[in-house]
Amino acid sequence: MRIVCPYCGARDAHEFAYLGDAAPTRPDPSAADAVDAFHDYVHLRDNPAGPLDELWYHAAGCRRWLVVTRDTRTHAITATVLAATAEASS
Amino acid sequence: MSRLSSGGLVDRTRPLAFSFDGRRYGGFAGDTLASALLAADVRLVGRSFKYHRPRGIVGCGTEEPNALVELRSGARREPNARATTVELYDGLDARAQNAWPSVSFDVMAINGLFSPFFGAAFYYKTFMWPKAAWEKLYEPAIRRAAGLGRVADAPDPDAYDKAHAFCDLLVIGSGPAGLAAALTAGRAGLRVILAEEDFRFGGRLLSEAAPLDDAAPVAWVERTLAELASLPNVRPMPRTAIFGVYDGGTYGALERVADHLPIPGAHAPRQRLWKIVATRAILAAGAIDRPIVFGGNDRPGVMLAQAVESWVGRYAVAPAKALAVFTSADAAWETAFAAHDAGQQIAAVIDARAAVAPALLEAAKRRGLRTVLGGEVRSTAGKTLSSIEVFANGRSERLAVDGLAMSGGFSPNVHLTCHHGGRPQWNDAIAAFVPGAAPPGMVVAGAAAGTYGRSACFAEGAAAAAAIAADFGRTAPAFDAPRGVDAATGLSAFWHVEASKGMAFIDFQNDVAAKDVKLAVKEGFTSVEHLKRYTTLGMATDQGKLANVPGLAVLAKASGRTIAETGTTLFRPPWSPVSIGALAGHHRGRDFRPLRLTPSHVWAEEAGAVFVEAGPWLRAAWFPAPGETDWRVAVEREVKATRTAVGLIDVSTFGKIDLQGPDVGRLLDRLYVNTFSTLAPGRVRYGVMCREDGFVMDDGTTARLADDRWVMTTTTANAAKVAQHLEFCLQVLWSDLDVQAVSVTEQWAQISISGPRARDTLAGVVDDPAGIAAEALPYMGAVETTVMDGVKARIFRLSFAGELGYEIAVPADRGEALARALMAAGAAFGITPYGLEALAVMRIEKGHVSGPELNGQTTAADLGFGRMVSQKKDSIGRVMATRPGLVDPARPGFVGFRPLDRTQRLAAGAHLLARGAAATTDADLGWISSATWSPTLGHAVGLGFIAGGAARIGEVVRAWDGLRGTDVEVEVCAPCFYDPDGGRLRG
Amino acid sequence: MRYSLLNVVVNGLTGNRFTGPAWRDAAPKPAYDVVIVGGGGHGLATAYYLAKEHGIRNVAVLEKSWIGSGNAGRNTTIFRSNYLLPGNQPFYEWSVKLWEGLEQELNYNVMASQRGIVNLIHSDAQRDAYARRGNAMRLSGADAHLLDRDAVRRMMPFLDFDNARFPIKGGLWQPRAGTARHDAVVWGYARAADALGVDIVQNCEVVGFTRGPDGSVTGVETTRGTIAAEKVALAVAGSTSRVAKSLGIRLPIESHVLQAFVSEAVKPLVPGVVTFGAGHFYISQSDKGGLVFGGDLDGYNSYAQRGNLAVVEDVCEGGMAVMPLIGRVKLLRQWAGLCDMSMDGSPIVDVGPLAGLYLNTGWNYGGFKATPASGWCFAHTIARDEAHPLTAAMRLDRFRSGRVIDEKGVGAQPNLH
Amino acid sequence: MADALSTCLPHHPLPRGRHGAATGPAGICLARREASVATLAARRGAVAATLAGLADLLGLAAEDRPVAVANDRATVLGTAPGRWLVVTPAGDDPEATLAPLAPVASVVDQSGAYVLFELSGPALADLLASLVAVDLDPSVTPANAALTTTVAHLGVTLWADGPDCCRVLVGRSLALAFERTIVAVAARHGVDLA
Repeated sequence: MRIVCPYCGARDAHEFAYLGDAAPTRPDPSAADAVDAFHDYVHLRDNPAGPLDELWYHAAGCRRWLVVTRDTRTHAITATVLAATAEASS
Repeated sequence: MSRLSSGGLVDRTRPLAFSFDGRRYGGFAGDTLASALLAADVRLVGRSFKYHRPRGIVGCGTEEPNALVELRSGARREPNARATTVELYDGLDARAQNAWPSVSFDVMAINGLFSPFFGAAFYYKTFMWPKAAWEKLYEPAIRRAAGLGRVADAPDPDAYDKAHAFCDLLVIGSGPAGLAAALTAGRAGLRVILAEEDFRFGGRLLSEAAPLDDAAPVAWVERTLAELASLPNVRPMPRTAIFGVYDGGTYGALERVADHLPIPGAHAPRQRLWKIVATRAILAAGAIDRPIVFGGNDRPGVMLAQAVESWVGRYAVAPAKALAVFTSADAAWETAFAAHDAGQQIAAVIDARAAVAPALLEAAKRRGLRTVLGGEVRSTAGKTLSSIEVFANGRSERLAVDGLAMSGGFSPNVHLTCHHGGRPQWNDAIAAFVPGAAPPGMVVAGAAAGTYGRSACFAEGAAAAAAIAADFGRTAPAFDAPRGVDAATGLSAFWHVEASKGMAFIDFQNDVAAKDVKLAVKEGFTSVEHLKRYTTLGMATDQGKLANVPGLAVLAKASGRTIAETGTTLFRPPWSPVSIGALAGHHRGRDFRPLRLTPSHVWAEEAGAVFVEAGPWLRAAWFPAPGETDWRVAVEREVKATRTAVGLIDVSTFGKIDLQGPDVGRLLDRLYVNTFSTLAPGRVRYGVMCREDGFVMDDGTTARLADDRWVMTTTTANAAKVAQHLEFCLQVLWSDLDVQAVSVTEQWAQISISGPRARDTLAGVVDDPAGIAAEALPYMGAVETTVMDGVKARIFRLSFAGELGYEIAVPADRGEALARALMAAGAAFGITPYGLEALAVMRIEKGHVSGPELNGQTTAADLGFGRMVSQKKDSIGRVMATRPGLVDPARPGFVGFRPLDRTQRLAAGAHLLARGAAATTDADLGWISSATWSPTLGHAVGLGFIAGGAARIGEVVRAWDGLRGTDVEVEVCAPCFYDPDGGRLRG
Repeated sequence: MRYSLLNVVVNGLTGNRFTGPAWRDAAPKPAYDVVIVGGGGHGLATAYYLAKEHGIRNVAVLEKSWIGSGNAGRNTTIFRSNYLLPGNQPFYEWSVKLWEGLEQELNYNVMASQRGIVNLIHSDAQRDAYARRGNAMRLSGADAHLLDRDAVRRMMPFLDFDNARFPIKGGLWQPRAGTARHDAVVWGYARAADALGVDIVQNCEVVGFTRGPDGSVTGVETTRGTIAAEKVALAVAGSTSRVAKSLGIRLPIESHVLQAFVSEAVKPLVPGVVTFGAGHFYISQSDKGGLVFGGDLDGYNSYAQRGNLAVVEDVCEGGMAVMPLIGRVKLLRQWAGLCDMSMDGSPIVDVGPLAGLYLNTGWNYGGFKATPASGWCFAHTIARDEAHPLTAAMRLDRFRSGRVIDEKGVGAQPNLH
Repeated sequence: MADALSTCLPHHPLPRGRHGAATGPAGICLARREASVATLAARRGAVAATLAGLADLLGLAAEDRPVAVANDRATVLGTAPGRWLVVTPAGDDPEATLAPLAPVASVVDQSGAYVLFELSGPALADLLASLVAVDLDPSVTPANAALTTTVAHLGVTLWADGPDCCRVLVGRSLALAFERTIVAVAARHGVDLA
C-alpha cells in the first residue's frame, strides 16, 4: 500500500504508524459526563466497511500526523492531508 | 536418446552434464531439467503424495504438479523444485523425492492397495481409537509418509537481494500479447517493465512451429527483443515471476538471478525480490492446457499436449517413441502435426468429438496420421506408460504407445486477477474461467483473457497498450503485427471419461480422483470451498492450476449444477511458490535488525565489558575484573564500589526530546500527571505520563534549562512511543500550542556517575568546578556548562542508583572521550564502571520502578504515585483513571518483599499466596516483578504487586514459584530498601 | 451414522454405498428457541453444547455462505492456554481440556495433536515475564515449563543458536498445547450438532433484526425470510460491527487483517509450535508437511481479507532469523482473516446489550483455540441468561468499569494487541 | 550476507578498504564526512519569517518542501513542514550561527547526532534502487530532492550531490549498521570503505 504524504510524496505504508479512526475528538475533561464521554472516545468505534478518515503518523519521514481517507474494503486511498493544518500554514 | 536430430532452441554446441538419482546424463544449454530427462528417456521422476504412485512429467512450466525433485545438496538442498522450470546447468545434481528406498521401488506404494479405504477425508472418520493412538501411532506415521522433499541440512549460505522498481506500465508475460503490448507502450515512450518468468522471452512462440513473417516465430521474437532493449524507457526482466498483486499498484516479483548456475557468482545474490510499483499493468500470462480425467491418466508418459509441443518445438525432444493424442480441442491436432513434422511418431489422434473441422482431418490424412473421432481413452497400462485402451464406435482397442498427449481445452492464467478478490467468470464458449474484476490498473490481454489465436493476441495486447498510452497522454504508433497463419482453436468441453477403468485422477500430486469428488458430494461437501478442503483438491504445490477446472466439472455433474453455478475457489498469492529466503533478503542472522551502539561503546569494549542486547541497543551488562569468572561476583563488586566510592555507566540510550517554545509548560502539564509549568529554570523534575485510558505509559525526568527551553528524558524502551505521543498531542489534540519538539536522543551522550566520590570525580572534568558545588548544583539541579576544555555539556544532578550522582551530557561524538576522562578523573577515588546488571540491583534496592513495573497494566496509584497526580489540572489519562476498576482498593499495589529466612533467594515471576493457601488462580494475591540479591543488605530483595498494596505492609505471604519449584515465605515491606529518606542523594 | 473402522472398511468395499451427508442441508423454519448468527466454529460449537449440555435443540445456525468460511477456515490451527491474566487463563485451560477429548466427543477426527508450544526467550526481562506467566498457568491447573537454552536446543536443534541478532536464552514450554485440523473442527461440530437436531442453514445471510415494542430482539430478517427466535446469539467474527450497527450498537471493536502463510509440503522438521520472542514470527508444521506460519497484524482497519507485502517480508525476516535453514523452502500460499480486535485484546462474551441478544465477539486473532470453550460458555450464557464463571471477566461493561483484560499492556489500541 | 559481515561482529568496526567483489573498480564508495548539523523548526505560523531569516543569514533561498538548497556556507534540507536540517562545515556551532533566528524558530544542535556519509560510484543508482522505496525518476523526484525515509530498517535523510554521488545523514548510534547494510547490499558491485 502506498500513501501520498502531503509533504514527502508517495511512500510505502510501512513508513507510517497507524492510530485509527480520526473522527473521535477528545471530550471536555471538565464536563459532568466526562467519564462516559471519555469511555466512548477511547473505546467505541464505528468500524465501517467503507471509506474511513484515519490518523496515520509518518514516523520514518516528516513525522507529521496525517488524516488519510481510505476504503477499508478495498484499501483505496482517496485523500491525505496534514492533521494539523496550522502546521503547514505560515 | 530421444533428442531430435535438428531444430529446437537448445544450443547443441554447449553440452551440459547433470545427474539424477545418482546417474549421470547429458543435456544442452537451453534445456530445462525436464526436457533433458525426457531427452535421456527418463520417465519416472517422482511419487505421488498419498498413494506414492509413479509420477512422470506432465507439464512444461510452473503448472507442473508431478516432476518435483530435490535440487542440489547439503545447505543448498532445495525441496520440491519443478524439473520443468529448473534451467539446466553443468553439474546439476537432482534427486527424486518422497520415495523410499527408490523412486522405482517405493515401499509406501502399498498405500495404493488400500486406496478403496483411503478415499477422500477417510482420516476424519477413523484413527480415533484408542484415544492416545492418534498422536502416538497414526499421526507420526502419516507425517512420515506425507511431505515431499527434505529441507536443507544447514543455514542457507546464499544471499538474497531486494530492489524496488517503478513504471507506468508493467507487462506480465512475453508471448504474442505481452510482446505486442510492451513494444507498443515502449514506442509510445511509457516507462515499461516487461516481466517474463521463463529464462527466455517469447512464451508459446518459442514452441510453436507455424511461421511468422515466413520464418520461425523465434526470429520475430528476437527482433522484437532487440528493439525493446534499444529503448531506454523499457526494462525487459527475464527469469522474473510476478507472484502477487498488492495494494497501491505494488507487484511482488521474484527474479531468479543465479538459479541457473551451480552456485551464485562471487557476492552475487541467488534471487532478488522486486517490489514493482506500476501505475498500470497488462496481464498477458497466457493459458495452460487442461488434463482430461480418465483411468490411469496419472501414469508417467501421459502429458499435456502443450508440453509435447514444447518438448518437440523448443527443446527438440521426442517425448515418446510412439505418441497418441487424446483431446477435444483443435490445438492438440496442430500439436500432433508439428510433432509429426519434427520427427515424433504419432500413433493416433483420438478426439472425443464426433466431428472436427475437415481441414484438420485433411491435414492428418496428408501426414498419414490415424484419427479416431468420438473416441475416449478408458485406461492405461505400464509402470511408465506402455499402452492405452481406446474406446470408439462401440469397441475397445488397446494401442501400444509410451506417450499420450492430452488436452481438454485451455485454462487462462487468471491467477493474478484474483489477488484483490476478483472472481473469475465462467465462459461457456471456450469452456473456461476468464478474468472477472481485475485489480485496479490491471487489464488482461491474449490467452489469459480467453482470447486464442496469435493475430487476436497480437491485436489485443497492442490495443490494450495503446489505450493505456493514451491515458498517459501519449500516442502509440500502430502495431505492425507479423504475418502468419492462425492455428485452429475450436474445442468442445470434455472433462471426464465416465467409463474409465481404474483410478481417474483430477489432482495428480494429491491423489484426488473422480471418485473422491463424488464421495464428497454424497457427504454434502458441495460448496467448492468445502470440496477443496475435504478432498485437498487444488491444494498441492500447483495450487490447482491443472486440477481446479476438471474438478469443478466433476463436482458440477455430481451435484446437478453447471460450473457457472458451482463457481470456483479463489487464487491467492503467490502465483508460483517463492523462497522464504528471498522474502527475507539481507535481514538475517546478526543483521536481522540494525544494532545501535552507545557513544562509549569502544571504550567499554576496551574495558572488558560483557555486552547484552537491550532492544535495538547493545549495552554493557557487567565489567568482569581480571580473574572474575562468575558474573555475580563482578556485579557485587560494581555495586559495592558505587555505594562506597563512585561508579560509572553510559545511560545515553534514554530517549531525549528537546522542547522549545512559549507553551512547553502548558504541554507538559497535560502530558504528565504532575505539574511542570512551575518548574524553575535550572531544575529537574521526575514525571509520570499516562495513556488516555488511565494506565501509566512512561516515566522520566524533564529539566528546564531556560525559560523556553526544556529537555525531556524517556525510558529507553519507550523513546519512540513517547516522541510519537508528543507529536500527536501537538499536531492532533492541541495544534494551538506553540511548541517545537525535536528528538535529541542521538545528539547527547549521557554518562552517569554515582557514589560518595561522584562530585570529586566530576570536578576533574568540568571546566568550572565551582559550578557543581553542592549549593551551586543541588539535588535535582541542572546546569549548562563545559567539560574537557570547552566541550558543551549539560549536567543533571540525579541518580538512579540512589547515591550522590550526576548525569553528564556531551555531544555524542565526544561521549567516548568523556567516559575516558571521567575514568581518569575518578581513578584516584576507585571509580568503577558498571553495567545493566549492577544498575538493576541498585534500582531494586532503591525501589525504583522500571520495565517490569511500567508494563502498561499499572496505574499511577498502583505504582505508589497516587499523590503525584495533580487534581488541579487536567492531564492525559486523569479522567479514565477514576474508573472504579482503576481505583479499586483490591488492585495489586506496588510493594517490596524480603524473605523471612534471609538466606533464601527470590525470583521475579513468582506469584504471591497466603500462608497455607492452595496454589490456585483464586488464591493468587499478586506477583514479584523484580528481584535480586542485594550485596548492600546481604539478603534477597524483591519488588512486586500485591492485592491491597501498601496496606499489607508487615504481612507475611509466600512467593510461590511452581515453575522452578520454590516456595519462599516473604515479608511485605515498603519498596525502598536502601536510604529511604534519600539522604545520600542530597549529600 | 456413526464413524468407525468398520464403517470405513464397509464403505471401502462397497464404493461408499453406506455413507451420506455429514449434516442436513436444512431449510430455515419460521421460528426457533435460539438462532445463532454465524456458522463458524464458535457458532456451531455453541449450537452443539446448547443441545448437548442444556437440552435446547430447537436451534438454528445461520451462515451467509458455507460453514467455516470465515476465520475458522483461515487460521493457523493452534490451541494453547499460555495466558497470563486470571480473566483469561482458566477459560483457555478449559478449552485445552475440551480439545483433549474432542475426537471422542464428536466422533470425528479433528486431528487435535498436542505437539506443544515453545515461546522463545531472548532476554532476562522476557524470562521474568514468562516465569510470571508460567506460574499463572500452573495456578490454573495448566502445564508450563521453563526451558534453558540447552533444553530448547535439544528440542529444536535447527534454530539459530550461534549467529542470532537476538540470542535464544530459553523458552516457556506448554506440552499440552498443539494444533488441530481447522476445517474438521467446523465439520465435526456441525455433524454432531445436526445429529442432535440443530438446523444448519447455509447461504442464509442475516440482513436485519425484528424488534419487540420494548426494543428487545425477537428474530432475524434473512435472505431466506424472517425467522423468529426467543434468543438471538451473534457469533460473526469479522462482521460484528456491521451486524451490531443495524441494532444501533457501537462496540469497542475494530476489524483488522491477520495474514497467515503455508509453505510447500516438506518432510517433518518442526516438532511443535514455536514463537520467536524478538520478532513477528510463529510456526508449526501440518500433517501434510506444510510449514504453517504467521506474524503480526497488517496494522490498519480492513475488511479486505487480503494482506500486504511489507508484512510478508517482516514475517519471513523473522523466520530466517530463527530458522535460517528454511531459506530454500518456498511460500506456497498467503491468506488473511478478519479479526475482531477488541480494545483490550480480550474477547467479549455477554448477555445483551439488548434483551434477547447475546454477544460473542472480540476474539482478536485467538479465536480458533477458544472454539470449544467459547461454545461451552456461550451456550451456558444463552441457556441461563448469565455469564459462565469462566467468562465472567469477559463482559462488555469492563471497558466502562476499567476492569480490562489487557495481556499485552498496550491499552485501547487494537492494532497493537 | 557479504563475506566481511559474516566474519566481523556487528559491534566491531568494519575493516576499511575493499569489500565484496574484489575485481575491477569499486562500484560503490562509502566515506564518512565531517559536518555540523542543526534542526531548525519554525515557531507556530513563522515559516515565512524563518525562510526570510535564513535568506538574510546564509544568503540562500531555502524552501518549505523536501528539497536541498545549498551554497558555499550551508546546505538546508527540508525534512517536514516548517522544519529543516541545516548542514554547515565541521567545527561550526550551529546554535550560535543560527541564533539570530531565535525569535521565529527553534534551533537544536545535532552535530553529535548524525554521521554524514558520502555514497558514490557507478553502481549508485542500482544501490539506491535496492535501498530506497521511492521513485527516483527525475519525472517524479526532482534532482534537488531531500529524502527522509528508511533504508533496510534505518532512518536516513539523503540528497544528491552531483552525478553518481549522494550524501546521507545517519544517526550516530546506527552508523556502523549503515556501513554493514551498504557492504551487504552492494557487495556484488564491490564496495570501497574509505
